[in-house]
Amino acid sequence: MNKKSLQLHIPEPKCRPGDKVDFSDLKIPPAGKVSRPEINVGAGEIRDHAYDLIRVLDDKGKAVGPWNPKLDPDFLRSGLRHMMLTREFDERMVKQQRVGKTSFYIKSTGEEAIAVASAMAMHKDDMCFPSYRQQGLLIARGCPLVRLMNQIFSNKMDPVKGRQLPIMYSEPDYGFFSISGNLATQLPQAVGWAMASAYSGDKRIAAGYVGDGASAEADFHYALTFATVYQAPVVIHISNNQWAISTFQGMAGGEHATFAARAIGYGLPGLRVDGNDFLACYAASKWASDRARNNHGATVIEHFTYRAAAHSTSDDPSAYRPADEWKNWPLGDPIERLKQHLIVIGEWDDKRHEKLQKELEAHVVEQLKEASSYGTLGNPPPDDPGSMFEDVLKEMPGRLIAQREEMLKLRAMKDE
Amino acid sequence: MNKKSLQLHIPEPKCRPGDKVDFSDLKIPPAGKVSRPEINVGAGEIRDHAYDLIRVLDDKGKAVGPWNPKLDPDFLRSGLRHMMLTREFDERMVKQQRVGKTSFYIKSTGEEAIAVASAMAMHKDDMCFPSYRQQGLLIARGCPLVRLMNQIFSNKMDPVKGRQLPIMYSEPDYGFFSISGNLATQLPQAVGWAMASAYSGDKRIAAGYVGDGASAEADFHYALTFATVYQAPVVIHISNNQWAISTFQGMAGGEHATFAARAIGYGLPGLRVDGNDFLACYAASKWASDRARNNHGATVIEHFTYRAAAHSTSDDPSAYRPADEWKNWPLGDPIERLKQHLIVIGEWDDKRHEKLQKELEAHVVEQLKEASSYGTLGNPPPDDPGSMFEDVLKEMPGRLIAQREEMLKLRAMKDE
Amino acid sequence: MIQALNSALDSAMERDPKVLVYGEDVGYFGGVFRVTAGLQKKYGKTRCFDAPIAEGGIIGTAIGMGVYGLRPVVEIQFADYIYPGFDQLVSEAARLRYRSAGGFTAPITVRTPCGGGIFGGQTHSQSPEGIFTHVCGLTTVMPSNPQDAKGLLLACIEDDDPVIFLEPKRIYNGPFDGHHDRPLTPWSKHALGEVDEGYYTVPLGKANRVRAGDQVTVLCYGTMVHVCLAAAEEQKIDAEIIDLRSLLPIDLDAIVESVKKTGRCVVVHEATKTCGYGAELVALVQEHCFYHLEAPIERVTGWDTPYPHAYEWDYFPGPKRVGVALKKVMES
Amino acid sequence: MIQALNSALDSAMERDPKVLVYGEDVGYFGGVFRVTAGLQKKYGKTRCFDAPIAEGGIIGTAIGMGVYGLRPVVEIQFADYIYPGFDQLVSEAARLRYRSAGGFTAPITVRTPCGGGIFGGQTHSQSPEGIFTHVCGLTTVMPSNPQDAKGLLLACIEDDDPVIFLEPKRIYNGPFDGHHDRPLTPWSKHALGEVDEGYYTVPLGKANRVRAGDQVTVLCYGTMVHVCLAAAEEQKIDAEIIDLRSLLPIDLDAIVESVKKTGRCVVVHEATKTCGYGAELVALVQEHCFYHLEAPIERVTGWDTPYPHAYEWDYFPGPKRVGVALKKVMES
Ligand SMILES: Cc1ncc(C[n+]2csc(CCOP(=O)(O)OP(=O)(O)O)c2C)c(N)n1
Ligand SMILES: Cc1ncc(C[n+]2csc(CCOP(=O)(O)OP(=O)(O)O)c2C)c(N)n1
Ligand SMILES: [Mg+2]
Ligand SMILES: [Mg+2]
Repeated sequence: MNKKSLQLHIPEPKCRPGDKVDFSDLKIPPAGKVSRPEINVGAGEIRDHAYDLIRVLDDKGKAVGPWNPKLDPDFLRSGLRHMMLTREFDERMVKQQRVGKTSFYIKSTGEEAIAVASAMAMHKDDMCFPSYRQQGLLIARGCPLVRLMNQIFSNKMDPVKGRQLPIMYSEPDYGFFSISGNLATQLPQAVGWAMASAYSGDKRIAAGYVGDGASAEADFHYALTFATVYQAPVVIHISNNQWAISTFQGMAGGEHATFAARAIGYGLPGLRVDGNDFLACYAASKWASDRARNNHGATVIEHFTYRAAAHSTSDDPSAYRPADEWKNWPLGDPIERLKQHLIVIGEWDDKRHEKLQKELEAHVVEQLKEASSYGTLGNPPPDDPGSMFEDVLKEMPGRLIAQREEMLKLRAMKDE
Repeated sequence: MNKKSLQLHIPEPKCRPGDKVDFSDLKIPPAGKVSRPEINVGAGEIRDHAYDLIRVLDDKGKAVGPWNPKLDPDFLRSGLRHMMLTREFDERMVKQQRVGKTSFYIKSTGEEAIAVASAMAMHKDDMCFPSYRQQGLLIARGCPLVRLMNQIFSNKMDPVKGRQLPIMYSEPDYGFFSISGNLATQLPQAVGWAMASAYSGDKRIAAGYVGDGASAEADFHYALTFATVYQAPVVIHISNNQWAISTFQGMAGGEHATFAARAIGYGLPGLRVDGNDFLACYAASKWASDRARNNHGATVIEHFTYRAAAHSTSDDPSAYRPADEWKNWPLGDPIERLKQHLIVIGEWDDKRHEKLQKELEAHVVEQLKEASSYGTLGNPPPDDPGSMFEDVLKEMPGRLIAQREEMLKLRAMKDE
Repeated sequence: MIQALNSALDSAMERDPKVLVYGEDVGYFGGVFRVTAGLQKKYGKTRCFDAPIAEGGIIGTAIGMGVYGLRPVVEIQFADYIYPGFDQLVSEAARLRYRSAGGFTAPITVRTPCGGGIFGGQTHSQSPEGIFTHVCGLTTVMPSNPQDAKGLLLACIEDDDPVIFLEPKRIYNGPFDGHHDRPLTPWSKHALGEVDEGYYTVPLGKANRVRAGDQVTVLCYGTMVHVCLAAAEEQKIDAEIIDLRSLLPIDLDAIVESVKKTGRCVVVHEATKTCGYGAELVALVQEHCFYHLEAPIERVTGWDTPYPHAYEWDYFPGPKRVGVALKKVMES
Repeated sequence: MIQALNSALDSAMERDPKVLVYGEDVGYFGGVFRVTAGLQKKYGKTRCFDAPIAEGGIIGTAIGMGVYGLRPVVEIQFADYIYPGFDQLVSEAARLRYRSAGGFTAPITVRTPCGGGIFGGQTHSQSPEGIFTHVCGLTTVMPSNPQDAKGLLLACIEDDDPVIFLEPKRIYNGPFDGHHDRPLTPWSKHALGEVDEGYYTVPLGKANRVRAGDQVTVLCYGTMVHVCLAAAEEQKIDAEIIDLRSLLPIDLDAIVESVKKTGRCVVVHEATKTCGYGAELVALVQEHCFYHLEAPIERVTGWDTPYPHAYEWDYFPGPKRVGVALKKVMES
């Protein structure tokens, strides 16, 4: 019936190293254009939202349209502060890795608005199930940087006792779930936590975070299925930062649909948001949180953004994408845009900005000093190897007690 | 912010045993209403098809509308024949299970159109990755019933050597993949096979089949993701027969969206079809097959139907659903409807129908006679236990040779 | 045994509102093996309910519930279908306490029917305990009778770490001893078929010596306990038979004490042989009893093939095979 | 070893158009460990390409390609991330030939880096071979040097059944012997670092005696081969060291012959101890060499905990631990 034979399609990003950056085929609608439905709207009534882009800040930095959350300037300034602190923290910690004070680090540069705004849109006791790129959640929730640094340095004050790869934080007191090295596993757990909250007649909701690449994992499907079936009070945030490691979002199915559109097939609302627009991220997260908290079920939010930095300190993006993509990203820099907005509304200026920047740098330095005083990776070598056998189970079983003994005896023997 | 506390939602079917059957909230659009796009249409242009219902046969049995495949009467009669044979085969084999000639059986009653029509819409050398309810594929492709019966009886002619649960057929010569007991695993395999065909510049396509309940499995997500990413020439058929075992389709996410709508989030076309309308099933399958074969990629088809029989011979549906739901199913019986159509167009009558029915019964009896002559489950006991160690690997490893010896020695020992 | 398991769930739910039960077909219908029958009616739709057919989702959400503070008991319809949930069990449940230094835990119980002998073919007959006992952070339990089943399941639900609770489906209705050609005695006629009323636990990590003997130690669990008892009787061998009950934690003392006494050991399980749990038992026994052993330790297990439908009884390690092994170790 | 693996893929693709390669980041970028570098450029986008981050999808589609008649070689970025694909491996790839009586097969090769020693923490350090060797129908291979790595990988790709090919990432760049405080000698300076040009295979199921000795047999594979060599030298013990190379099929003859000669045996692997592959080795040795054994078989393995980031070198079974075990079996 057809003459031609079949061909296998392999998605390719538009630009590779050496190519001239070209984002011309990104359709960026003007700010203020997208309608804002009631929080109890039927998912089927807002399917188009999954293909649109919720934007509040226009090119001049004015907040426009129905999604404008009309936040008070102090609140905006603290949002700015959290984002700036997150970025400064990232810069510092990468330097620590460079000089060998830790083995690994992951920055969130360019994506600070997503974690910070969503954290500020939730209650402090709502539970977050993050991926490894939401350090902004902890910063917005006031977790002392020194705790994060202690984990990164695996030093004697490390909250997880030197067991985890750097940045795999676990902060129960800040409603921040233990980060898993295995992608997307946190999503069904977030849904289960939300189901438990609903089962218990609680008022707390959950939020899960995942990347564009990891949305291809099974747990993404499980999470959305259980979320819709049980109408779990959970918000699923997809950070579409265009890249996994070396593969672009088209390799995760982004060539023919948005990630927000995934929600449609499950009968869930899917919102697509300008991820570099603090106000839009806040407004969407707030809408979804209110929806969940009022028993109207789960929402999927795609935050459309760009991963400005390398995937991690183990990665060199110049091998697979043009170095200047980020500079040309049409949605700009979330910090610059919120700063500009505050200036436009007369609540901020460059002097105050620089002053704040200096203050944050000093704060990070001071926290770093304290953390370093507890040690950095291998320096001094951690001195409680026996603790390696704890927490495998609540009570240490016989065979682990025996293994611990053997290990300590071995350690005591001087090498010949 | 909200006074009320959260509640956990547990989906419930509208009717349970004892309730009066009520399908009033099923919206059944008139036949002929849905438009038929070109096979190269962009998935984004036909999203609404996922919420509509493609129907060709109207209540009077006339074929109407753009999806009318205008098939020649002989072709229709063979479709009718395959469906009737499938149903007769099912009836007979359940009886065999009742009298202990086999341990297990699964009927496809009420769903015959899906397998038969999709098989007839494909080329004979296209590859099918079925679930356990598509015996119609084998019948439409002319696989001798005796082969199926031999498998069901695990007798000495069993094509899979007595290794598999009854009905877990494997028929390479009929483009019918080995049925897995593990739900949905066949879907990424179907996509992989299709990718291989495209990689090889072949012209053959693949078809995968899954139920409404099993669509919640990870492999469904994997399959749709890989299908869209690589534009694999594959058709994914979802048989939404309203029930898994005791759980209704709402427990798989059907309360707030159709199963065809799952396709939307992956940028794939999703067609929703009257699964009891042979012509509609054929037309949709043909459209999707042509689309795949012409390098336009994958399609998801939800066949909206009803599981008329028990889930399997191990199941008693009267425990969880009203006994007379099937009789009240608004979409009727696929066999009756095709029969009526043939009569309406003057190509069939009751006498010929009865004659055919008798002929098919005789054929099944005759095949059953042959199969029984090779034995039924345990009677005689299968006489090649050593074969149990074959095909674990291509070459039998040393440890299996030793185990076979041990087993045969043991068997030779008479019991004390 | 089904009633015993049902009674265990009932007691747990009655006692602790944090206990809830879900899985495929477990709600309105009460489970394909009826273990959860009546619980939804008694405790309501939100405490015993059906789940989507998504094992990874069932286990993943259960972990989230455990993190919240509940004690979910989930059913995987057949052990053969637990693999889609393997990542959540191995990468998440088993490691959560460790990686969070105790900050988060997953006190979940995963119930699942295992084992063959019901003509279920290769995907309704598997015994996957050996892949779980290799995963640190998981507790793995398999009862052999109703009295234990109830007490062990209650202990698992009480346990603050994730537990895999394997239910040998062949002994759901009676102490099947491998003689498939003989009528099955129902549990009602069996000493351990009588289940205590109300709440009680059987401690995890304590083996049960079901038969005292001096000549050879038999290590077994689940259905094989009854097969081994039958074999010992039939061969008139003075075998000491130990029902391990919980595979991890393991009752090493009971094992070592017995083998040091008998000097001989046979290890029996239904799972495939290579790298099965029996290999660990052999390794432990030879490590701890080397100088007491008078003969090589014998393993009697399922063959290293999938479970073949038609040849089920040639696959199943029955009393005849166990008897041959017993005689072999006695004679060597 | 990276170049050796790359050269193996290159030779296989050159020789057989049915061989194609895909996985996460393996296409344009060439793999996070660079094993597939240059292959896309040389063989085109459709023969070496990237995949979605979906291990179950990667393995599931590979099975479908195998059924079609291709020989896909897929990469799982880290062995720690293979679990989402576990169901497709265990329930499908491993059983397909069997359940279809040879009608359908899955000649796929799953490559994945394993093992610790790179400060990867508990999700970049695992050695899961033991859960695969318990699954009949799977072949499991782990090379210890470039020359073997290339020949074994080519043999795996040729093999008509599914293979798990585990690459100890710690020896990608040199024969790491556990002395993390000393500089690593690069493969270029190692006898087996020199890889033959072109196509050759190393047969599956043939162990390699890397050191002859009379007093004790050491069974090991992967990184541990170099650790054991170092330990034997340092302790000046006349140990016979056997690099198993393929875990299943296993070279039982080589093992038995050596242990019958030495009368002593130490089993070494990096994976956790309980129910690890070493347990099977101990079981086999005591079954086949019982009357030749003069001391209990010792196991030296990773501890039964996840791989702790900061205490990596207290976890890693280094030459010191192996040396202690060697002396212990010699003295008992
Ligand atoms: C199950 C699993 N597979 C693969 C990996 C390796 N890996 C770590 S991060 C990453 C890319 C994730 O990309 P994305 O989801 O887009 O998140 P982003 O890094 O862009 O925030 C990969 C492949 C992993 N950690 N877990
Ligand atoms: C992985 C897995 N989980 C659970 C089962 C048990 N099971 C067999 S069929 C079935 C219901 C499937 O329902 P559906 O997908 O709607 O297909 P249908 O039977 O309606 O055709 C279940 C739960 C299984 N076979 N495999
Ligand atoms: Mg990304
Ligand atoms: Mg169904």
